[in-house]
Amino acid sequence: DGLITVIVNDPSNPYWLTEGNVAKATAEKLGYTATVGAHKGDTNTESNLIDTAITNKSVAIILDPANADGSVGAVKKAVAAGIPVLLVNAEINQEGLAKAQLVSNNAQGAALGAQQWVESVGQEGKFVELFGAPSDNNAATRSNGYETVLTQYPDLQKAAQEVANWDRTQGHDKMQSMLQANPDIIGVISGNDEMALGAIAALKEAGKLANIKVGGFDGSPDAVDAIKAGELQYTVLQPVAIFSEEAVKQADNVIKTGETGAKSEKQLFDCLLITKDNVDKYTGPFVLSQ
Amino acid sequence: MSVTNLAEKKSVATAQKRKTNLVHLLLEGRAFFALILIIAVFSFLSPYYFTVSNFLIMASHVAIFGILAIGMLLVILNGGIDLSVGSTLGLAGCIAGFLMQGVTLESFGVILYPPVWAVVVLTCVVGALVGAVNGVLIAYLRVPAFVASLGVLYVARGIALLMTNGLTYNKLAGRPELGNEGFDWLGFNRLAGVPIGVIVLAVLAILCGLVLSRTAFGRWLYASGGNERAAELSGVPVKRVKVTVYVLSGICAAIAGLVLSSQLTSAGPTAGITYELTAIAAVVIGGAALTGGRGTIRGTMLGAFVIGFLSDGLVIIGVSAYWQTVFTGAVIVLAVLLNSIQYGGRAKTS
Amino acid sequence: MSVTNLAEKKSVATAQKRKTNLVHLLLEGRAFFALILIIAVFSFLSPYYFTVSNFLIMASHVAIFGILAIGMLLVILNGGIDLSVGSTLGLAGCIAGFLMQGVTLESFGVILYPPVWAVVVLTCVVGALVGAVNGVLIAYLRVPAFVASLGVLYVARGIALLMTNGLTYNKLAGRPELGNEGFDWLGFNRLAGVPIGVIVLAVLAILCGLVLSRTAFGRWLYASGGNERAAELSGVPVKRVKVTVYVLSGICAAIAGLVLSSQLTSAGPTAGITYELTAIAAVVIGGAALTGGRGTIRGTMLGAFVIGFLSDGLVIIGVSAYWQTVFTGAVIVLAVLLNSIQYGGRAKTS
Amino acid sequence: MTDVALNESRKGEVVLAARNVAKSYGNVHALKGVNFDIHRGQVTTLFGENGAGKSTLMKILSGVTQPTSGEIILDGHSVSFFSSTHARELGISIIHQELSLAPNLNVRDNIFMGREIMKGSVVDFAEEERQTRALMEELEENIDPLTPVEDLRLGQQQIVEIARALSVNSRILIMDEPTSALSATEVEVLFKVIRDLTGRGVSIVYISHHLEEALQITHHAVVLRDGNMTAYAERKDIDLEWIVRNMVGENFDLGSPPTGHVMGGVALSIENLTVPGPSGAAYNSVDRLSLNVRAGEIVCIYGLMGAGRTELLECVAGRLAASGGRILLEGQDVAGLSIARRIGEGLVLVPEDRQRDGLVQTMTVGSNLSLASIFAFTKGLFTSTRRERDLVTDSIRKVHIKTDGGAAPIGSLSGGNQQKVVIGKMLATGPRVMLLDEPSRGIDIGAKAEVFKLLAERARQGLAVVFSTSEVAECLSIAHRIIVMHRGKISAEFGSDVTKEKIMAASGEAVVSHEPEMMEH
Ligand SMILES: Nc1ncnc2c1ncn2[C@@H]1O[C@H](COP(=O)(O)OP(=O)(O)OP(=O)(O)O)[C@@H](O)[C@H]1O
Ligand SMILES: Nc1ncnc2c1ncn2[C@@H]1O[C@H](COP(=O)(O)OP(=O)(O)OP(=O)(O)O)[C@@H](O)[C@H]1O
Ligand SMILES: [Mg+2]
Ligand SMILES: [Mg+2]
Repeated sequence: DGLITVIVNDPSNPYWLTEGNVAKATAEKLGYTATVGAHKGDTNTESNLIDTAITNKSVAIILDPANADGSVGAVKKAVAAGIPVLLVNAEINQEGLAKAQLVSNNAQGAALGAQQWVESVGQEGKFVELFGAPSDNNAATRSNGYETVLTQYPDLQKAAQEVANWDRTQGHDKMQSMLQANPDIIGVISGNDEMALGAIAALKEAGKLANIKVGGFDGSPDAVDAIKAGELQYTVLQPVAIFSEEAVKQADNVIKTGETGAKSEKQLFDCLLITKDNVDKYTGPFVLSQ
Repeated sequence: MSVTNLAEKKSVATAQKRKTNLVHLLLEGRAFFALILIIAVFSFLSPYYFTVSNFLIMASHVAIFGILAIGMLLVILNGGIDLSVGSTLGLAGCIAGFLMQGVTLESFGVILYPPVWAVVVLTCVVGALVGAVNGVLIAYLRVPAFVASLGVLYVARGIALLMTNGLTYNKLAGRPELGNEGFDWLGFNRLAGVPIGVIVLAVLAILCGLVLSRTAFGRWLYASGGNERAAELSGVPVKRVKVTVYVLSGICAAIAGLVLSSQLTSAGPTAGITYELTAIAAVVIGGAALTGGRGTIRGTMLGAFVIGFLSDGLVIIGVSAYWQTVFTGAVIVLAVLLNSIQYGGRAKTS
Repeated sequence: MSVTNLAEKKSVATAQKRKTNLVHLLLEGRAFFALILIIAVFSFLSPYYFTVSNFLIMASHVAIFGILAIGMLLVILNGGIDLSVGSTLGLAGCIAGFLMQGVTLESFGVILYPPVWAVVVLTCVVGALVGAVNGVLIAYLRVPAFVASLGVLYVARGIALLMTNGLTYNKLAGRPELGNEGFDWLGFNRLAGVPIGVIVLAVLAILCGLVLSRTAFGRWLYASGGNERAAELSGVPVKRVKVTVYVLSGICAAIAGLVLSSQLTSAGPTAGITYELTAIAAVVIGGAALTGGRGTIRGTMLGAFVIGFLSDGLVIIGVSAYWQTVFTGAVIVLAVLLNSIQYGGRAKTS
Repeated sequence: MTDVALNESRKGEVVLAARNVAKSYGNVHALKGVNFDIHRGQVTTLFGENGAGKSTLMKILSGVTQPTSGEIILDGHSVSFFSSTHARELGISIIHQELSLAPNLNVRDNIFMGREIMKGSVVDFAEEERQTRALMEELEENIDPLTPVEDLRLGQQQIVEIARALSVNSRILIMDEPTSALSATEVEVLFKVIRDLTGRGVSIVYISHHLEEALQITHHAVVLRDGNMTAYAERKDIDLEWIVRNMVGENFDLGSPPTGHVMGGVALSIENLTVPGPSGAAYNSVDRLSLNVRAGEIVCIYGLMGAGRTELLECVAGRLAASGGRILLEGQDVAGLSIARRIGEGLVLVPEDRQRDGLVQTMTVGSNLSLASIFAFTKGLFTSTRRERDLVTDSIRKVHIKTDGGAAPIGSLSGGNQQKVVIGKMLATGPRVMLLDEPSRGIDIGAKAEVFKLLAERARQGLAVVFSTSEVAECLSIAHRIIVMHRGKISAEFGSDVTKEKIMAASGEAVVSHEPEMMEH
C-alpha cells in the first residue's frame, strides 16, 4: 500500500486519459491508492506536481514527461527525495535517473504507418504532412520515421508540411488552406489521429475524401471509428494501455524489491497497426486484443 | 451681430464635419487597405491565394472568429469584455454533441434523440445561460467584467471536460431513422457553393448591424457604453442592457460552437482555447474602443477578415509556425496603432 | 453657529473614517480569511498539507506567480494591463538558457561563457526591453494596453520559439571550468532551508511595497492611475511613469523566468503560457481595481497565495484536473465578488 | 474693496502679459489674437460667455497648452517654450476649472503630487501633512489631510484644489471658476485669502460666472467674447450692467415668474420623504420632507452645499431609494417605478453634473437629444431615421441650441449649449414634472437667461418645474415659490416677493452682506 502518483499530460485527450486511467486502475488492483495529475505540457506545472507528490509521500511516481529536456529537473527532484520515478510514453534526455522509461517505439510505429500509408495511397503523387507540436520530441521522431520510409519512393513528393499542434481544429483549418495550394494531392500523413480527423473533416467538406487518403497515429477510439467508416486508412496504435499497466507493475517491483525486473531502463513497446482488416479486434480504448 | 456670429460658427462647424468625414473615411479605409494589402501580397506570393474557392475557405475559417467577434463587439461597446467566449464555444459544442448522441432517460429506459432544431435551440440556451451568469455577476454583483468572465472561462471549460470526460463526440451527422439528421447544415455543407458558416456569419452581422443602428436597444447600448450614468438617468435600463449583451455574446459563442462542430463533424471539450483573444483583437482592429461606446459591425468584420486572411495566407505560402506567431502579433499591434490615432486623443486607454 | 457647524462636520467625518477603517479591516481580512479557510480545509483533508516543508514548497510555487503579480500590480495600479508577462517569462528563460550554453562568436571563432551575474543582468535587460516596447506603444503611440500587450505576447512567444527552434535548454548548471556556475542559486537551491525563489519574492515584495508607499514614484503611480489628467497637470511625468511601469513588469517577468528555469534546471520556449491570467487574478483577488489607482502589495501577495495554496491543495488531496479547473474559476469569482463590494459603488467597471 | 493699498510703489505694474495670442483647435478659433495683462498685487477678472476662450487663455498663460501664435511676456521678457512645470517654476500656478484631483489619493497626496517634499530618497510625509494642515487652517476648512478626496463633497474638493494652488507659493495665481461649488461662507474665506495674497504682492487672475461676487474683489475687469478681447476697465469705472453689456451685447435679466396662466392641480406631491445619508452616516440627507408642486408652477429650492437638494431631486427621479415617505405624481404613487418608467410617466430630472450624468460624450448632439424618447420614433422593431431627425431638429429649434445640426459631436458645443441639450433631451419626452438640479451651474448669464425663459414658457403650458440653485439672485427670477432647505428639511418657504437676505438667513448661511439684523433660522 501507499500512494502512487500518476502524472499525465492532458486528460482532455483520450490518449492521456487512458494512460492515467489504466495506471490508476492497475495501482488500485495492486493495493495502492493513486491520484492522477495533469501538467498539460507545462514543465512548471509538472515540477509543482512532483513537489506535491513528494509532499504526499508517494511511494512511486509514474510520469509522462512534459519535455525531453525540461523534465529532467523535475525527475531529479523526485529521485533526490527518494521516490522511484517511472516514465511512460515519452523519454527524457538523461539516463540513470528514472527507474524505467517505457515508451512506445515511435520510430518503429512511424515506419509501420508510413509503409501502410504507401500501401493505401500508392507510390506516386504529391502528399502533405501534418506535424505535431514542435516542442514535443515525438513530433519530430514520427516525422523522421515517415521521411525515412517515404523517401524510398522517388515518385512520392511532399508538397507541404504544416504544424497543427496535435489539434483537430488546427488540422482542419490547415488542411483546408493546404488544399488550396495543393489541390492535386493524393494523401495526407498525420502525426496523430486528432489532426488526421481534422483533415478528414476538411476533405469531406471539399468532397475529396474519395481521392485523398489519410493516415493517422495513436489508435484513438475516434480514429478507430473513422477506420470503420472507411474515412481513415489506418492508424498506428500506441500500446499506451500496455505500457501504462506495465509501468505500475514495475513500480510495484521497485517498491518491493528495489528492481524493476526489466532488463533495461529504456523499454520500447512496439506499435501495432490498425487497419480495416483488424479493426474489430479493438476492444477498448487503445487496446487491441491479439 | 448675433446672426453673423451664428453663420460663422456654422461654417466652422461644417468645415470640421467635412474634415471628420474625410478622416473617418481614410481611417476606415486603413483597416480596409490593410485587408487589400494582405490580399495583394499573398496573391503575389502564391497563385492559389486569389481564387474564389480559397476565399470561400478562408471566409469559412473567419466565420468562427467573426461570430465570436460579433458578440464581443456588443460587449465591448458596452464597455465590458468577455473572456469566456472560447470556453463557451467549447462547452456549446459538447452540449450539441451530447444531445446528438441521444439523451438516455434512465427512469424511462429510453434514449431520446432530439431533432437538430431542438439541439440548436438547446445549445443556444446553454450559451445564453453562461452569458447570463457573466451578465448577472457583472451588472448586479458588480464584479469587474475581466474577472467575472475569467472565472466563467475556467468554470465553463471545466464543465465541458467533466461532461465529456475528455472525450470527443464524433457522431454528429445524425441518422435518418432517428430523425436527427441535418447537423451538417450548420457549417459543413454549402449553399450555392458558399459554406453555411459564412452565411451564418453574414446573417448575424447584418442582424447585429440593424440592431445597432436601427433599434432602441442599439441606441441604449452605445449610450450606456459611452456614459452609463447619463444613460441611466435618461431612462436606459442599463443593467438589463448589460445582462442582455453578455447573453447575446454567450449565444454567439454557442452558435460559433455549433458551426465549428459541424465543420469538424465532431465536438471536443478543448475547442476554442484562446479564441477570445482573437475575437477581441478583431473587434479592436475594427476600430472599437475598449472603453466602450465606439465601434461598428463593419469595422469588426474587417478586423476578423484581416486576421483570418493573414493567418491563412501565411499557411498557404508556407511560412513556419513560429513566424506565424510573430506576424500575428505584429499585425494586431500595427492595425490598432493606425486606429488608435483616431480615438487616441479622446479615449482613456484602459 | 459657524463653530457648531464645524464641530459637527468633524464628528461626522471622524465617524465615517472610523467606519472606513473597520470596513477595510474586514475586507482585507476577507482575502486573509479566504487564505486561512483554504489552509484549514486542506489541513483537515490531508495530513501532509499542514507541514513546514509543504508550506515552503507551496511558497516556492507561489513565487513564480507572485513575482509576475508584483509587476502586474504596478501596471494595474497605473490603469493598464500587461498580457505579455507569460511570454516574456518564456523568452527570458530562453535567453538565459542561450547565454548559459555559451555564445558562439563566429567571426572570432570563440565561445563565450558569460558568468551567471552577467546572464541575470542581460536577461533582465531583455525583459526590460520587452516592457519598454509595451510602454512606448501604450504611452506614446496610444495603443490600448490590452492590445499592445496582446501583440507583444505573440511576438515574444514567436521569438522564443524561433531562437530555440522549439527545443529546450537544459544545461543550465554551468561548469566550474567555464566560470559560469551558480545558476542553481536563483531558484533551485535553498538558503537556510528556504527556497531562493521565495526569498526573491519576499525581497521584491518588500521593495515594491517601499516604492509604492514611500517614494515619489509610488505616489505618481497611484495618482496617474487615479486621474491621469490631474496627475499630468500637477507635473507628474505620466508618460514616463507609464513606460517605467511596463519596464518593471517586464523585468519582473524576466526574474520570474530566471527563477523558474533555475527551479526546473531547464528553459523552454513554451514556459509561462497563460500565466498572465493567473497573475492578473492574483492582483484582482488582492483587491486592486482594474480601473487603476487602487491596490496594495499586501493584497496582491495574499491573492497569489490564495491561488497557489488552493491549486496545490487540490492536487494534494487528489481532486481531478477537471474539477481543479472549475474550482479555480469559482474561487477567482468569489474572491473578487467579496472585494467588489468594497469598490463597486465607486469605480466604473471597465 | 479698496482697502487693499494700491499706492505701493510697484503695485499694479504688469508682471505677465499675453500679446496677440491666438489659439486654434483645428478649425475652432478659441482665441483670435488677445492682449491680456496681469498686474502685480492685484486681481484681474476675466468675464465672458461660455466658450469665449477664458479657460483657453488661462491654460496658455500657465503653460498647459501652447498658443498657435503670439507671445507671452514675463517681467518684460518674452518666454518661448513653456510647460506647466516650467510655469510653476517661474511662479505661475493655476486652479483648473475642471477639478483635477485623483479621487483615490488623500488630501495631502493630492496637494503635493508631482512636487513631493523629499527627505533623502523618500517622501517626507510628516512635513507634507503639517503643511496641509496649515493650509486647511488658513482656508478655515476642517478637512483631515488623510481623508481620501473621493470622500469629500464637491465643495471641499474645490477647497483642496485651491489649497494646492496656494501651497505652491507662486507670485501669479490663476483661478478658473474656483467658487462654482463653494458656499457663500467658503467664498468669503477665499476672498479673505485673496486679499491677503494681493497684499503680499501676489497677482491674481479670477474667472467666475458669479458676476456680483467677482466685482467684490477685482481691480481690473477684462471681457472676452468669441476669442477677442472686447472691453477693459478698472474697477472704479464698471458695474454689473457694464459687464453684462460687454459680455452679451444687451442687458439680460433673469426674468420674472410667468403669470397669466391658470395653475393646474397638484402635479407632484412629496410626503414625508426621507433619504438616508451616505452609507452609514448618522443623519438623513432628506429628512421627512413634504412638498406639493402644481402644474404650471415653478418652485425654486435654495440651500447650501450639503443641504440635501441633490438627494431630494435624485430620489424623486428614482435614482436614490427613499427610506420613508411617498412620492405621488398626479396622485399616483411612483414607488417601485424605475427611472425609465418615471420618465414615461412624465417625471424627469436634469442632473447636477452635466458631464458626468447628463451627456454621452461618444454620441452626437442628435443622439443625445433623442436618447430619452427613443420610443417616440420607433415603429415596430426599428427606429425611423426621418422621425428621429424631425424630433432632433425640433428640439434644437425649441431649446435654441447653437449647433451645426444633430450630427455634430456633443463635445463641439459650449457649456451652455450642452446644458441646453440635457434640458432639451428631457423636454422631448413630454414631461409633466421637470426637476432641474442647479441648471445654471457653469453657464454664462446669457445662457442662464435663455434657460429660465424656456422654463417659464413651458410652465405657462402647464409644466410643473422644480429647480435648485445656490445663487440667491436666481431664486428671485422665475420662481413662484421659493423653498429653502437646510439639513434635509424645509426651513422656510417664501413667495416671489421675498428679499435675498431673508432667503439667506433661512438657509443657515453666514451672512455675506453686512446688515446686522441677519439671524440664523
Ligand atoms: N481641447 C479642445 N479642443 C477643441 N476645442 C476646444 C478645446 N478646448 C476648448 N475648445 C473650444 O475653444 C473655445 C473656448 O473654450 P474655453 O474653454 O476657453 O471657454 P471658456 O470661456 O472657458 O468657457 P466656460 O465659461 O464655459 O468655461 C470653445 O469653443 C471650445 O469649444
Ligand atoms: N444633515 C447633515 N449633517 C451633516 N452633514 C450633512 C448633512 N446633510 C448633508 N451633509 C453633508 O453634505 C454632503 C451632501 O451634499 P449634497 O450634495 O447632498 O447636498 P446638495 O444640497 O445637493 O448640495 P449641492 O447640490 O449644492 O452640492 C454629504 O457628503 C454630507 O457630508
Ligand atoms: Mg472655462
Ligand atoms: Mg446638489
